[in-house]
Amino acid sequence: MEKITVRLFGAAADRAGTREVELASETTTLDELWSKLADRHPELSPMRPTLAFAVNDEYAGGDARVEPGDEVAVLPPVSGG
Amino acid sequence: MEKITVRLFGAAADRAGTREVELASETTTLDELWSKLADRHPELSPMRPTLAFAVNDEYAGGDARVEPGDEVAVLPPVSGG
Amino acid sequence: MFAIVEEPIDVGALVSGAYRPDCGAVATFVGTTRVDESGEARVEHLEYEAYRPMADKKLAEIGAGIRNRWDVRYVAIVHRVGRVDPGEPSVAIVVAAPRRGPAFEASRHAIERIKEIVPIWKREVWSDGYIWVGSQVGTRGAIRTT
Amino acid sequence: MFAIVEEPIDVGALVSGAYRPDCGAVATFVGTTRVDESGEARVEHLEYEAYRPMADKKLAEIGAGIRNRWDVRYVAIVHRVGRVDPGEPSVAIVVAAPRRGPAFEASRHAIERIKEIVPIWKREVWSDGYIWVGSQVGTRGAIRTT
Repeated sequence: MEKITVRLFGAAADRAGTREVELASETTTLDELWSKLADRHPELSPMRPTLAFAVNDEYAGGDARVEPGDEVAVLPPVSGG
Repeated sequence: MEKITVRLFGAAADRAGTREVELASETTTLDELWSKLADRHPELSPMRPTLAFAVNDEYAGGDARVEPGDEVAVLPPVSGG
Repeated sequence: MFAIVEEPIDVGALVSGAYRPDCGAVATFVGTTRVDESGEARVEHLEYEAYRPMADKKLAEIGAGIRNRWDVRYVAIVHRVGRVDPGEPSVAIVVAAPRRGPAFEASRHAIERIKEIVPIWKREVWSDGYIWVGSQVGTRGAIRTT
Repeated sequence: MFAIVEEPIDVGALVSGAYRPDCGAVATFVGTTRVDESGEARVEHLEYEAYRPMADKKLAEIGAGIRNRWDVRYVAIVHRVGRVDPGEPSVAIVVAAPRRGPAFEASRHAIERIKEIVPIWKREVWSDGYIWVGSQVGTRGAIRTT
Protein backbone atom coordinates (compact mmCIF):
# COMPACT_ATOMS: atom_id res chain seq x y z
CA MET A 1 0.00 0.00 0.00
CA GLU A 2 1.19 3.52 -0.76
CA LYS A 3 2.25 5.44 2.31
CA ILE A 4 1.26 8.89 3.45
CA THR A 5 4.15 11.33 3.41
CA VAL A 6 4.22 13.78 6.29
CA ARG A 7 6.45 16.81 5.84
CA LEU A 8 7.53 18.82 8.83
CA PHE A 9 8.62 22.45 8.82
CA GLY A 10 10.23 25.03 11.05
CA ALA A 11 9.89 24.39 14.76
CA ALA A 12 8.07 21.08 14.11
CA ALA A 13 10.97 19.68 12.08
CA ASP A 14 13.31 20.99 14.76
CA ARG A 15 11.41 19.26 17.58
CA ALA A 16 10.90 15.99 15.70
CA GLY A 17 14.48 15.95 14.46
CA THR A 18 13.31 15.07 10.96
CA ARG A 19 11.75 16.83 8.00
CA GLU A 20 9.82 13.89 6.59
CA VAL A 21 7.99 10.88 7.99
CA GLU A 22 6.29 8.08 6.04
CA LEU A 23 3.24 6.60 7.69
CA ALA A 24 1.43 3.46 6.58
CA SER A 25 -2.29 3.99 6.71
CA GLU A 26 -5.60 3.23 5.06
CA THR A 27 -7.70 6.20 4.10
CA THR A 28 -8.04 8.14 7.34
CA THR A 29 -8.54 11.63 8.76
CA LEU A 30 -5.98 14.26 9.65
CA ASP A 31 -6.80 13.87 13.34
CA GLU A 32 -6.15 10.13 13.22
CA LEU A 33 -2.99 10.64 11.25
CA TRP A 34 -1.81 13.13 13.86
CA SER A 35 -2.25 10.51 16.58
CA LYS A 36 0.04 8.15 14.68
CA LEU A 37 2.57 10.88 14.13
CA ALA A 38 2.50 11.94 17.80
CA ASP A 39 2.98 8.29 18.84
CA ARG A 40 6.11 8.12 16.71
CA HIS A 41 7.31 11.64 17.70
CA PRO A 42 5.92 12.44 21.15
CA GLU A 43 8.11 15.55 21.29
CA LEU A 44 5.62 17.11 18.82
CA SER A 45 2.63 16.78 21.14
CA PRO A 46 3.12 20.00 23.12
CA MET A 47 3.04 21.94 19.84
CA ARG A 48 -0.37 20.61 18.80
CA PRO A 49 -2.44 23.68 19.74
CA THR A 50 -0.25 25.93 17.58
CA LEU A 51 -0.11 23.72 14.49
CA ALA A 52 -1.95 23.95 11.19
CA PHE A 53 -2.00 21.22 8.56
CA ALA A 54 -2.11 20.95 4.82
CA VAL A 55 -3.17 18.03 2.64
CA ASN A 56 -1.73 18.13 -0.86
CA ASP A 57 -0.68 21.79 -0.61
CA GLU A 58 -3.92 23.15 0.85
CA TYR A 59 -4.87 23.98 4.42
CA ALA A 60 -7.13 21.30 5.91
CA GLY A 61 -9.00 20.71 9.17
CA GLY A 62 -8.82 17.74 11.54
CA ASP A 63 -11.64 15.83 9.88
CA ALA A 64 -10.17 16.19 6.40
CA ARG A 65 -9.75 12.89 4.55
CA VAL A 66 -6.23 11.66 3.91
CA GLU A 67 -5.53 8.87 1.45
CA PRO A 68 -2.50 6.72 0.78
CA GLY A 69 -0.21 8.65 -1.57
CA ASP A 70 -1.26 12.04 -0.15
CA GLU A 71 1.22 14.54 1.17
CA VAL A 72 0.44 16.01 4.56
CA ALA A 73 2.33 18.99 5.95
CA VAL A 74 2.73 19.95 9.60
CA LEU A 75 2.78 23.74 9.72
CA PRO A 76 3.85 25.68 12.80
CA PRO A 77 2.67 29.30 13.00
CA VAL A 78 3.95 30.90 9.82
CA SER A 79 6.43 33.74 10.25
CA GLY A 80 7.37 34.94 6.79
CA GLY A 81 7.83 38.57 5.84
CA MET B 1 14.67 102.20 -3.24
CA GLU B 2 14.96 98.43 -3.52
CA LYS B 3 12.07 96.80 -5.33
CA ILE B 4 9.92 93.89 -4.32
CA THR B 5 10.37 90.88 -6.58
CA VAL B 6 7.20 88.96 -7.33
CA ARG B 7 7.67 85.47 -8.73
CA LEU B 8 4.85 83.73 -10.50
CA PHE B 9 4.43 79.99 -10.95
CA GLY B 10 2.34 77.48 -12.81
CA ALA B 11 -1.03 78.74 -13.99
CA ALA B 12 -0.31 82.22 -12.58
CA ALA B 13 2.82 82.61 -14.70
CA ASP B 14 0.86 81.25 -17.64
CA ARG B 15 -2.00 83.76 -17.20
CA ALA B 16 0.27 86.74 -16.55
CA GLY B 17 2.60 85.82 -19.40
CA THR B 18 5.62 86.39 -17.16
CA ARG B 19 7.45 84.60 -14.37
CA GLU B 20 8.76 87.63 -12.54
CA VAL B 21 7.53 91.17 -11.86
CA GLU B 22 9.37 93.93 -10.01
CA LEU B 23 7.17 96.29 -8.05
CA ALA B 24 8.30 99.55 -6.46
CA SER B 25 6.83 99.89 -3.00
CA GLU B 26 7.43 101.11 0.51
CA THR B 27 6.96 98.54 3.24
CA THR B 28 3.44 97.25 2.66
CA THR B 29 1.20 94.20 3.13
CA LEU B 30 0.66 91.24 0.87
CA ASP B 31 -2.93 92.36 0.20
CA GLU B 32 -1.78 95.79 -0.94
CA LEU B 33 0.96 94.30 -3.04
CA TRP B 34 -1.57 92.01 -4.67
CA SER B 35 -3.64 95.08 -5.67
CA LYS B 36 -0.64 96.55 -7.44
CA LEU B 37 0.09 93.26 -9.15
CA ALA B 38 -3.52 92.81 -10.24
CA ASP B 39 -3.51 96.37 -11.63
CA ARG B 40 -0.52 95.52 -13.75
CA HIS B 41 -1.78 92.01 -14.68
CA PRO B 42 -5.58 92.09 -14.53
CA GLU B 43 -5.68 88.61 -16.10
CA LEU B 44 -4.59 87.31 -12.68
CA SER B 45 -7.62 88.67 -10.84
CA PRO B 46 -9.98 85.74 -11.50
CA MET B 47 -7.42 83.39 -9.92
CA ARG B 48 -7.29 85.28 -6.63
CA PRO B 49 -9.52 82.90 -4.61
CA THR B 50 -7.29 79.94 -5.47
CA LEU B 51 -3.93 81.56 -4.81
CA ALA B 52 -1.57 81.27 -1.87
CA PHE B 53 1.43 83.50 -1.28
CA ALA B 54 4.89 83.23 0.14
CA VAL B 55 7.18 85.93 1.46
CA ASN B 56 10.85 84.99 1.43
CA ASP B 57 10.16 81.28 0.94
CA GLU B 58 7.46 80.90 3.58
CA TYR B 59 3.67 80.86 3.28
CA ALA B 60 2.17 84.18 4.39
CA GLY B 61 -1.33 85.63 4.83
CA GLY B 62 -2.80 88.81 3.33
CA ASP B 63 -1.77 91.03 6.22
CA ALA B 64 1.85 89.83 6.20
CA ARG B 65 4.39 92.62 5.99
CA VAL B 66 6.40 92.95 2.81
CA GLU B 67 9.51 95.12 2.64
CA PRO B 68 11.59 96.42 -0.22
CA GLY B 69 14.07 93.69 -1.15
CA ASP B 70 11.70 90.88 -0.20
CA GLU B 71 10.74 88.12 -2.57
CA VAL B 72 7.04 87.39 -2.89
CA ALA B 73 5.75 84.30 -4.67
CA VAL B 74 2.32 83.83 -6.21
CA LEU B 75 1.38 80.19 -5.73
CA PRO B 76 -1.52 78.53 -7.53
CA PRO B 77 -2.87 75.32 -5.96
CA VAL B 78 0.11 73.03 -5.72
CA SER B 79 -0.07 69.81 -7.72
CA GLY B 80 3.15 67.94 -7.13
CA GLY B 81 3.41 64.23 -6.63
CA MET C 1 17.72 62.95 1.84
CA PHE C 2 15.45 65.50 0.19
CA ALA C 3 16.01 66.59 -3.37
CA ILE C 4 14.44 68.13 -6.42
CA VAL C 5 16.08 66.78 -9.55
CA GLU C 6 15.88 67.22 -13.30
CA GLU C 7 17.10 63.76 -14.26
CA PRO C 8 15.24 60.42 -13.94
CA ILE C 9 14.91 59.13 -10.36
CA ASP C 10 16.86 55.96 -9.60
CA VAL C 11 14.36 54.39 -7.23
CA GLY C 12 16.37 51.19 -6.77
CA ALA C 13 19.34 53.14 -5.43
CA LEU C 14 17.07 55.13 -3.12
CA VAL C 15 15.50 51.97 -1.70
CA SER C 16 18.74 50.11 -1.14
CA GLY C 17 20.16 53.26 0.45
CA ALA C 18 17.45 52.94 3.10
CA TYR C 19 18.31 49.43 4.35
CA ARG C 20 19.52 49.57 7.94
CA PRO C 21 20.14 46.86 10.51
CA ASP C 22 17.94 48.68 13.05
CA CYS C 23 14.94 48.60 10.69
CA GLY C 24 12.68 45.76 9.56
CA ALA C 25 10.52 47.67 7.09
CA VAL C 26 11.07 49.94 4.11
CA ALA C 27 7.95 51.46 2.54
CA THR C 28 8.33 53.17 -0.80
CA PHE C 29 5.88 55.22 -2.80
CA VAL C 30 6.53 56.17 -6.40
CA GLY C 31 4.26 58.51 -8.35
CA THR C 32 4.37 57.88 -12.09
CA THR C 33 2.91 59.62 -15.12
CA ARG C 34 -0.47 58.13 -15.89
CA VAL C 35 -1.90 58.48 -19.38
CA ASP C 36 -5.45 59.65 -18.87
CA GLU C 37 -7.77 59.68 -21.82
CA SER C 38 -10.79 61.81 -22.60
CA GLY C 39 -12.63 61.26 -25.85
CA GLU C 40 -9.95 61.04 -28.49
CA ALA C 41 -7.41 63.04 -26.49
CA ARG C 42 -4.77 61.60 -24.21
CA VAL C 43 -2.00 62.77 -21.88
CA GLU C 44 1.31 62.74 -23.73
CA HIS C 45 3.58 63.79 -20.89
CA LEU C 46 3.73 65.90 -17.74
CA GLU C 47 5.79 68.99 -17.04
CA TYR C 48 6.62 69.85 -13.44
CA GLU C 49 7.97 73.10 -12.09
CA ALA C 50 9.04 73.93 -8.55
CA TYR C 51 9.58 77.10 -6.54
CA ARG C 52 13.04 76.60 -5.17
CA PRO C 53 14.42 76.73 -2.58
CA MET C 54 11.02 76.84 -0.88
CA ALA C 55 10.10 73.41 -2.29
CA ASP C 56 13.33 71.88 -0.93
CA LYS C 57 12.58 73.42 2.45
CA LYS C 58 9.04 72.02 2.50
CA LEU C 59 10.25 68.52 1.61
CA ALA C 60 12.68 68.65 4.51
CA GLU C 61 9.90 69.92 6.79
CA ILE C 62 7.74 66.95 5.84
CA GLY C 63 10.66 64.64 6.64
CA ALA C 64 11.21 66.29 10.02
CA GLY C 65 7.48 66.07 10.80
CA ILE C 66 7.53 62.36 10.06
CA ARG C 67 10.50 61.69 12.29
CA ASN C 68 8.75 63.62 15.02
CA ARG C 69 5.55 61.64 14.78
CA TRP C 70 6.65 58.06 14.04
CA ASP C 71 9.51 55.80 14.99
CA VAL C 72 11.14 56.13 11.60
CA ARG C 73 14.92 56.01 11.11
CA TYR C 74 15.33 57.13 7.51
CA VAL C 75 13.28 59.26 5.11
CA ALA C 76 14.16 60.19 1.53
CA ILE C 77 11.96 62.22 -0.79
CA VAL C 78 13.00 63.00 -4.36
CA HIS C 79 10.78 64.96 -6.73
CA ARG C 80 11.57 65.39 -10.38
CA VAL C 81 10.93 68.59 -12.34
CA GLY C 82 10.76 69.17 -16.09
CA ARG C 83 9.29 66.72 -18.53
CA VAL C 84 8.19 63.32 -17.22
CA ASP C 85 7.06 60.77 -19.78
CA PRO C 86 4.34 58.11 -19.36
CA GLY C 87 5.21 55.47 -16.78
CA GLU C 88 8.19 57.44 -15.48
CA PRO C 89 8.51 58.38 -11.79
CA SER C 90 7.86 61.99 -10.81
CA VAL C 91 8.28 61.45 -7.08
CA ALA C 92 9.77 58.77 -4.84
CA ILE C 93 9.35 58.52 -1.07
CA VAL C 94 11.33 55.96 0.90
CA VAL C 95 10.83 55.40 4.63
CA ALA C 96 12.68 52.88 6.80
CA ALA C 97 11.36 52.02 10.26
CA PRO C 98 11.87 49.29 12.82
CA ARG C 99 8.26 48.14 12.24
CA ARG C 100 5.99 48.16 9.24
CA GLY C 101 3.03 50.13 10.63
CA PRO C 102 4.93 53.39 11.00
CA ALA C 103 6.71 52.85 7.66
CA PHE C 104 3.38 52.55 5.81
CA GLU C 105 1.74 55.43 7.65
CA ALA C 106 4.68 57.76 7.19
CA SER C 107 5.01 57.13 3.47
CA ARG C 108 1.31 57.72 2.93
CA HIS C 109 1.50 60.87 5.02
CA ALA C 110 4.46 62.13 3.00
CA ILE C 111 2.70 61.96 -0.36
CA GLU C 112 -0.45 63.59 1.05
CA ARG C 113 1.58 66.45 2.53
CA ILE C 114 3.56 66.88 -0.69
CA LYS C 115 0.27 67.39 -2.50
CA GLU C 116 -0.80 69.96 0.11
CA ILE C 117 2.19 72.14 0.87
CA VAL C 118 5.13 71.68 -1.49
CA PRO C 119 5.25 74.40 -4.16
CA ILE C 120 5.43 72.17 -7.20
CA TRP C 121 3.07 72.38 -10.14
CA LYS C 122 2.09 69.87 -12.77
CA ARG C 123 1.08 70.68 -16.31
CA GLU C 124 -0.59 67.86 -18.23
CA VAL C 125 0.33 68.05 -21.87
CA TRP C 126 -2.51 66.42 -23.82
CA SER C 127 -2.69 65.62 -27.47
CA ASP C 128 -5.12 68.56 -27.80
CA GLY C 129 -3.61 71.17 -25.47
CA TYR C 130 -2.36 71.51 -21.93
CA ILE C 131 -3.89 72.02 -18.52
CA TRP C 132 -2.39 73.18 -15.20
CA VAL C 133 -3.66 70.58 -12.76
CA GLY C 134 -5.52 72.13 -9.82
CA SER C 135 -5.94 75.52 -11.51
CA GLN C 136 -7.84 74.27 -14.55
CA VAL C 137 -5.98 76.87 -16.59
CA GLY C 138 -4.75 75.84 -20.00
CA THR C 139 -5.42 75.52 -23.68
CA ARG C 140 -7.75 72.53 -23.65
CA GLY C 141 -11.14 73.96 -24.64
CA ALA C 142 -13.32 71.39 -22.95
CA ILE C 143 -11.58 71.51 -19.62
CA ARG C 144 -11.08 75.27 -19.49
CA THR C 145 -14.79 75.77 -19.07
CA THR C 146 -15.32 73.26 -16.24
CA MET D 1 5.01 37.90 -10.60
CA PHE D 2 5.25 35.69 -7.55
CA ALA D 3 8.44 33.97 -6.59
CA ILE D 4 10.40 32.37 -3.80
CA VAL D 5 14.11 32.84 -4.37
CA GLU D 6 17.38 31.90 -2.75
CA GLU D 7 19.43 34.81 -4.03
CA PRO D 8 19.25 38.48 -2.93
CA ILE D 9 16.15 40.35 -4.13
CA ASP D 10 16.79 43.11 -6.67
CA VAL D 11 14.11 45.51 -5.48
CA GLY D 12 15.06 48.23 -7.96
CA ALA D 13 14.39 45.92 -10.90
CA LEU D 14 11.08 44.83 -9.37
CA VAL D 15 9.95 48.43 -8.91
CA SER D 16 10.90 49.59 -12.38
CA GLY D 17 9.24 46.49 -13.80
CA ALA D 18 5.98 47.79 -12.32
CA TYR D 19 5.87 51.16 -14.10
CA ARG D 20 2.95 51.31 -16.50
CA PRO D 21 1.36 54.18 -18.42
CA ASP D 22 -2.09 53.29 -17.05
CA CYS D 23 -0.90 53.67 -13.44
CA GLY D 24 0.01 56.72 -11.37
CA ALA D 25 1.16 54.99 -8.20
CA VAL D 26 3.59 52.23 -7.29
CA ALA D 27 3.66 51.21 -3.62
CA THR D 28 6.48 48.97 -2.49
CA PHE D 29 7.06 47.23 0.80
CA VAL D 30 10.37 45.62 1.67
CA GLY D 31 10.90 43.58 4.82
CA THR D 32 14.52 43.60 5.99
CA THR D 33 16.44 41.77 8.70
CA ARG D 34 16.36 43.83 11.87
CA VAL D 35 19.01 43.28 14.50
CA ASP D 36 17.10 43.00 17.75
CA GLU D 37 19.05 43.02 20.98
CA SER D 38 18.29 41.48 24.35
CA GLY D 39 20.78 41.91 27.13
CA GLU D 40 24.14 41.14 25.62
CA ALA D 41 22.71 38.98 22.85
CA ARG D 42 21.80 40.14 19.37
CA VAL D 43 20.30 38.77 16.15
CA GLU D 44 23.11 37.79 13.79
CA HIS D 45 21.03 36.75 10.81
CA LEU D 46 17.73 35.15 9.83
CA GLU D 47 17.09 31.82 8.15
CA TYR D 48 13.88 31.35 6.20
CA GLU D 49 12.38 28.13 4.96
CA ALA D 50 9.29 27.64 2.80
CA TYR D 51 6.93 24.80 2.05
CA ARG D 52 6.93 24.71 -1.71
CA PRO D 53 4.97 24.67 -3.92
CA MET D 54 2.27 25.58 -1.38
CA ALA D 55 4.00 28.86 -0.56
CA ASP D 56 4.16 29.84 -4.24
CA LYS D 57 0.47 29.03 -4.56
CA LYS D 58 -0.42 31.16 -1.53
CA LEU D 59 1.56 34.13 -2.84
CA ALA D 60 -0.33 33.92 -6.12
CA GLU D 61 -3.63 33.65 -4.21
CA ILE D 62 -2.81 36.83 -2.33
CA GLY D 63 -2.09 38.55 -5.63
CA ALA D 64 -5.37 37.35 -7.13
CA GLY D 65 -7.27 38.48 -4.03
CA ILE D 66 -5.76 41.93 -4.34
CA ARG D 67 -6.68 42.27 -7.99
CA ASN D 68 -10.19 41.21 -7.07
CA ARG D 69 -10.60 43.77 -4.35
CA TRP D 70 -8.78 46.85 -5.62
CA ASP D 71 -8.19 48.54 -8.95
CA VAL D 72 -4.62 47.37 -9.15
CA ARG D 73 -2.92 46.56 -12.46
CA TYR D 74 0.30 44.86 -11.35
CA VAL D 75 1.36 42.90 -8.28
CA ALA D 76 4.73 41.29 -7.63
CA ILE D 77 5.70 39.45 -4.47
CA VAL D 78 9.14 37.94 -3.99
CA HIS D 79 10.17 36.18 -0.80
CA ARG D 80 13.68 35.04 -0.13
CA VAL D 81 14.58 31.80 1.65
CA GLY D 82 17.83 30.72 3.26
CA ARG D 83 20.13 33.03 5.15
CA VAL D 84 19.30 36.74 5.16
CA ASP D 85 21.83 39.06 6.76
CA PRO D 86 21.12 42.26 8.72
CA GLY D 87 19.63 45.03 6.59
CA GLU D 88 18.98 42.69 3.66
CA PRO D 89 15.49 42.25 2.15
CA SER D 90 13.61 39.06 2.93
CA VAL D 91 10.43 40.05 1.10
CA ALA D 92 9.45 42.64 -1.49
CA ILE D 93 5.91 43.55 -2.52
CA VAL D 94 5.31 45.89 -5.45
CA VAL D 95 1.84 47.08 -6.43
CA ALA D 96 1.00 49.43 -9.31
CA ALA D 97 -2.41 51.09 -9.48
CA PRO D 98 -4.02 53.98 -11.30
CA ARG D 99 -4.43 55.78 -7.95
CA ARG D 100 -2.42 55.82 -4.77
CA GLY D 101 -5.09 54.78 -2.26
CA PRO D 102 -5.52 51.26 -3.65
CA ALA D 103 -1.75 50.90 -4.14
CA PHE D 104 -1.08 51.64 -0.46
CA GLU D 105 -3.95 49.51 0.81
CA ALA D 106 -3.06 46.55 -1.37
CA SER D 107 0.61 46.53 -0.40
CA ARG D 108 -0.26 46.69 3.29
CA HIS D 109 -2.80 43.92 2.82
CA ALA D 110 -0.24 41.75 1.02
CA ILE D 111 2.30 41.79 3.85
CA GLU D 112 -0.39 41.13 6.47
CA ARG D 113 -1.70 38.16 4.49
CA ILE D 114 1.81 36.82 3.92
CA LYS D 115 2.27 36.78 7.66
CA GLU D 116 -1.02 34.93 8.08
CA ILE D 117 -1.21 32.29 5.39
CA VAL D 118 2.02 31.74 3.46
CA PRO D 119 3.91 28.67 4.73
CA ILE D 120 7.26 30.33 5.35
CA TRP D 121 9.12 30.20 8.64
CA LYS D 122 11.77 32.43 10.12
CA ARG D 123 14.50 31.33 12.47
CA GLU D 124 16.33 34.12 14.28
CA VAL D 125 19.94 33.19 14.80
CA TRP D 126 21.14 35.07 17.87
CA SER D 127 24.61 35.31 19.25
CA ASP D 128 23.46 32.95 22.04
CA GLY D 129 21.26 30.49 20.19
CA TYR D 130 18.34 30.43 17.79
CA ILE D 131 14.60 30.78 18.01
CA TRP D 132 11.79 29.85 15.61
CA VAL D 133 9.70 33.01 15.50
CA GLY D 134 6.06 32.38 16.38
CA SER D 135 6.73 28.94 17.88
CA GLN D 136 9.15 30.10 20.55
CA VAL D 137 11.06 26.87 19.96
CA GLY D 138 14.82 27.05 19.93
CA THR D 139 18.06 26.95 21.84
CA ARG D 140 17.93 30.35 23.51
CA GLY D 141 17.40 29.54 27.19
CA ALA D 142 15.67 32.70 28.24
CA ILE D 143 13.12 32.66 25.45
CA ARG D 144 12.45 28.93 25.46
CA THR D 145 10.77 29.21 28.82
CA THR D 146 8.46 32.11 27.94
